[in-house]
Amino acid sequence: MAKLVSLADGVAELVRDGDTVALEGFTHLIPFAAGHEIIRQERRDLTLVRMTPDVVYDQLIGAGCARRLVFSWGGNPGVGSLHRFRDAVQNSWPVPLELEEHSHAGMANRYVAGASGLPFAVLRGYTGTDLPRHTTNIRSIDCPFTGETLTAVPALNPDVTVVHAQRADRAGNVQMWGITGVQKEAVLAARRSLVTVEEIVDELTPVPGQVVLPGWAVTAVAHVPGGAHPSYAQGYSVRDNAFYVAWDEISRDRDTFQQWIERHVRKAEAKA
Amino acid sequence: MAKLVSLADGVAELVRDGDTVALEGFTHLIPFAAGHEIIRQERRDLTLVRMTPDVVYDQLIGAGCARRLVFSWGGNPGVGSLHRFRDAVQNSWPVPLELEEHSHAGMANRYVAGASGLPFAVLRGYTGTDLPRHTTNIRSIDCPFTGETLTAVPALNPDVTVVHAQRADRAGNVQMWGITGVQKEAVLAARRSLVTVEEIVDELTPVPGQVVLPGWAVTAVAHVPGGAHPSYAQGYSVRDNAFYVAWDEISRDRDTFQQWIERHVRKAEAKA
Amino acid sequence: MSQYTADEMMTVAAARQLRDGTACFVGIGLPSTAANLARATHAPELVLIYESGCLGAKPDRLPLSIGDGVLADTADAVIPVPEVFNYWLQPGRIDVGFLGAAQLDRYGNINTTVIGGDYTDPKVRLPGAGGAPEIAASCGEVVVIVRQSRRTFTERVDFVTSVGYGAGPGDRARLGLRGGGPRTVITDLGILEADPDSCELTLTRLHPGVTVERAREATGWPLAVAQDLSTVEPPTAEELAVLRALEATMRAAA
Amino acid sequence: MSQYTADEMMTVAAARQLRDGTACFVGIGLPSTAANLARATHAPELVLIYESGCLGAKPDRLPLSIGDGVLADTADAVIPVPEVFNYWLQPGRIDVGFLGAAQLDRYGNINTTVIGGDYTDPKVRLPGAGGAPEIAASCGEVVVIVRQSRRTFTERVDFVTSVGYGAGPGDRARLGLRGGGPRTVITDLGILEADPDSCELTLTRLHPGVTVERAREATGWPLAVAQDLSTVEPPTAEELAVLRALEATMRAAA
Repeated sequence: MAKLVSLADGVAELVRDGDTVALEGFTHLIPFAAGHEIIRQERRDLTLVRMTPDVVYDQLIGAGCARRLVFSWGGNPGVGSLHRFRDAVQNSWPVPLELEEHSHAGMANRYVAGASGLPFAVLRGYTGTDLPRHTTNIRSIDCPFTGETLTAVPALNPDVTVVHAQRADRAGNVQMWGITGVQKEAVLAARRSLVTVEEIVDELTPVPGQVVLPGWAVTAVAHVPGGAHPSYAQGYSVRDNAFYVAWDEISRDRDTFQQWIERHVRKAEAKA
Repeated sequence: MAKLVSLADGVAELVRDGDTVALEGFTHLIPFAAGHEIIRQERRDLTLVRMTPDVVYDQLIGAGCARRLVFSWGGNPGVGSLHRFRDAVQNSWPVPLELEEHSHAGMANRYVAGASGLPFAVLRGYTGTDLPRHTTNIRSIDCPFTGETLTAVPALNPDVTVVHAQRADRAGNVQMWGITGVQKEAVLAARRSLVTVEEIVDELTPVPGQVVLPGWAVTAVAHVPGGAHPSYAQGYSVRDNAFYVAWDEISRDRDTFQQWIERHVRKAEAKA
Repeated sequence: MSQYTADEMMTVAAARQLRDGTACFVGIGLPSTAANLARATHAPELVLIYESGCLGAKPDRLPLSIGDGVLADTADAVIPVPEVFNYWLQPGRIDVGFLGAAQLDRYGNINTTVIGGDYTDPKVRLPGAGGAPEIAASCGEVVVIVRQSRRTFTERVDFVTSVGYGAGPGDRARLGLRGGGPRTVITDLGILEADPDSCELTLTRLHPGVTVERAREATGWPLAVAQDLSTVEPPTAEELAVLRALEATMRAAA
Repeated sequence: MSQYTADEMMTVAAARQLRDGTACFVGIGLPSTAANLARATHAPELVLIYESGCLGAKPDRLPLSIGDGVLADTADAVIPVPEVFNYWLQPGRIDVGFLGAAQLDRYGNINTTVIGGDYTDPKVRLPGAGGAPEIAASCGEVVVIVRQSRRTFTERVDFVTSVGYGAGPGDRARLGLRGGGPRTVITDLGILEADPDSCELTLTRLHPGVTVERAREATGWPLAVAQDLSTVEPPTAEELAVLRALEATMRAAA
């Protein structure tokens, strides 16, 4: 059974300096509030893992939490570039950022392998691209039946995965629906997991398209209404598209970025 | 878009002598009516594929449709043995039956590989058992990252997969819910597919736990109410447990079996 | 104390193996009865996992098959079959796996495939492997439930469908099997447990009224017997009442 | 005839590439606009697949991101992201993939990763691969939508993120790439198509009012031009009206 915790306690207990941390959520259900708590608690030297490092990782990177990024697409979706990510890669500000770069198919399969207790996954991918020249984590593998050569990528097993979901019950069973991305795999692949939810309910009424994570497969659940803002939680909130546009301006300059983080993250209270 | 066809036309067009045919459905939603139509149309030399060859495959095997069986568990669930299956293996009646035998984990992963367009799947399985001594389709494979040795099984790509579902709409989009087993993978792994359904509706109202197969990924849909009997279709029928018990008696003797097939299958009309 | 049958004693003894809050991979028949008995008595938070894809099923009657609708209706989640094996069983998330056996040897290796003759021309063709090889490989521990007889408890199994301790100590590690293996075998005569050093199944407890001699006679190898052999507590009145009520639900549904 | 912008012409030209009843892998931005325009005009049965897991989305407004709620609400099925890539893209079930590019060479190889410097110390760090390498590998064909300029249309791409025809004929087969590759490139100046023999992108059509010289100037290699170079039909009044109505829905939602 998952423990019910406050966001601050959950992050304090489950996210440690030097950890490999995955915050997942594909446009929908991005755990922004948990990301902010990680910044407030000043975690350092994290290896951040995420298919689509977007604004939440731009914030963590700009705040100096990350030493390394494992990813497949780093941009502000529908808006443009991530300026803090670019500044870290191009100018090592505030600290250098190592990259391990994959394709979506590769990252998704790395989580699947991690969730499956396998050391690697096989896919048709990366072939002919320059990606394998820059990571040793993309190799070839031959089919033992046909001899065909395919691509192998190693399992991803984060120390901790953080996701946001619509609901949990008091036993920590988690329910999410709508676009659920790679969250189930990311949670099951991790050693520890923290799920922030919009609502804690007595009973999880079934919903079409739901993914349920049993409480015994989750480490901790925190009640954090609005914890996905500026992304959204289907049935609870809509995406704050204006914030994504505004982020382009906020993040372009180091000073405005730092002022924003100071005011909206460091001096803000945790949501729960 | 899937074609809407009669069961007789669907089987006539999609299931051919010598084909590799998968009828899937895990206790729930077993396509019995389609199996009976295959017997009525006297298909021969089929390679029958199914994780749990139960009563429906006992009937097909006893009727002489099969040359080969690829499977992982062959019994009458909750009752005992499959007498026609045993008679075929032990006494080659009515014709010899070759076996290719796997575990559930292996078969499930073979369908997954088939659905994924990969030539093989990797799992932790079979190790130390006598299964690999009797099939060349179980091999070892080394992880290119850790060097660990795992097991590989080849993809299953049936010529045709047949499943039963609750509903389809007029464009052939198929909806099933409850225990959905390995049906999605079995359909996507196949070159052709035939789905029998309880009901054709104008619109597929979403249902919790649903699996939807888009019409463009299905070859043909036939309206066959009750097509899963004596198994069941959640929301439409309950399992006819008495029939499973009765089958033990019917199938124990070659003559009673043949009389039953003659009367209830060959001389019966197709349900749709 | 009530009267009870040997099968009832076996089922109750199996149920007692299940600790509350653990996750248990359940097959149909005695394992399912035992697991549901445990859930209805001392282990209300026992998580039942059926290979049909029902995670955390809470049936209010005994299911008639592993794909019974009551399992899907009461489960925390119904998942595709490949996911059962890949995301839940294979990574070692399941604490206890229940298995039956047509043949069993002293190291807990199990045969459910063929008996007699050879593989292509057997005397008896059994159902085969199902989920068992990977349950035996990957669960935290395995509990075998099987009636004890010389035909079943054999010196060598005719076919290794599911690996116990192989040929003895160290074999599981050599094979790369990550689960703990068959810790306990529950029979209609008593309980055998794998010796921590030799891995050999050792008679540690007898059901009330059963003698060591009877157990030896029902075993096709020289049966190891624990020095501190004890007697199993007979079923309590509550255990029997709940078990019989559960079995009545099954008869009613059939 | 109405006035229209070069971007409108480009979007309309892209929409026209999509045949009714085919399945199309759609990214956000121009591809999504073009695909929805096609669905609202000549291709009502076009199947839109977004990498967020929305199969058969039928949005009534332009989505603002690939994970917009309107996509999930209107999809035939919402599936996990691993399934998008493994069950739908990888086996070649998707007829057309739309891709953008920061750099493109004459063989349709695409860079969306880094520009200038070297990989670890680039001049410009771009978002990276996303789904593109496998879309480029596995879709029946690829349509690239990109504004044409010397900076983008380069002799060599600084990084091969997604493979077009590699170094020329036969390379896709040698690499084991099963999809057809970049058949068409739609720009704000015209349309380039891969030559069936040389695989080289060849200017086959110009948008109204654009000259070959202008296209050559906007291309960083000696641009091949088809002998039967023709002019693209300008947007029809209906195409423009539908396109503008779609774009208005996006502004309304933002």
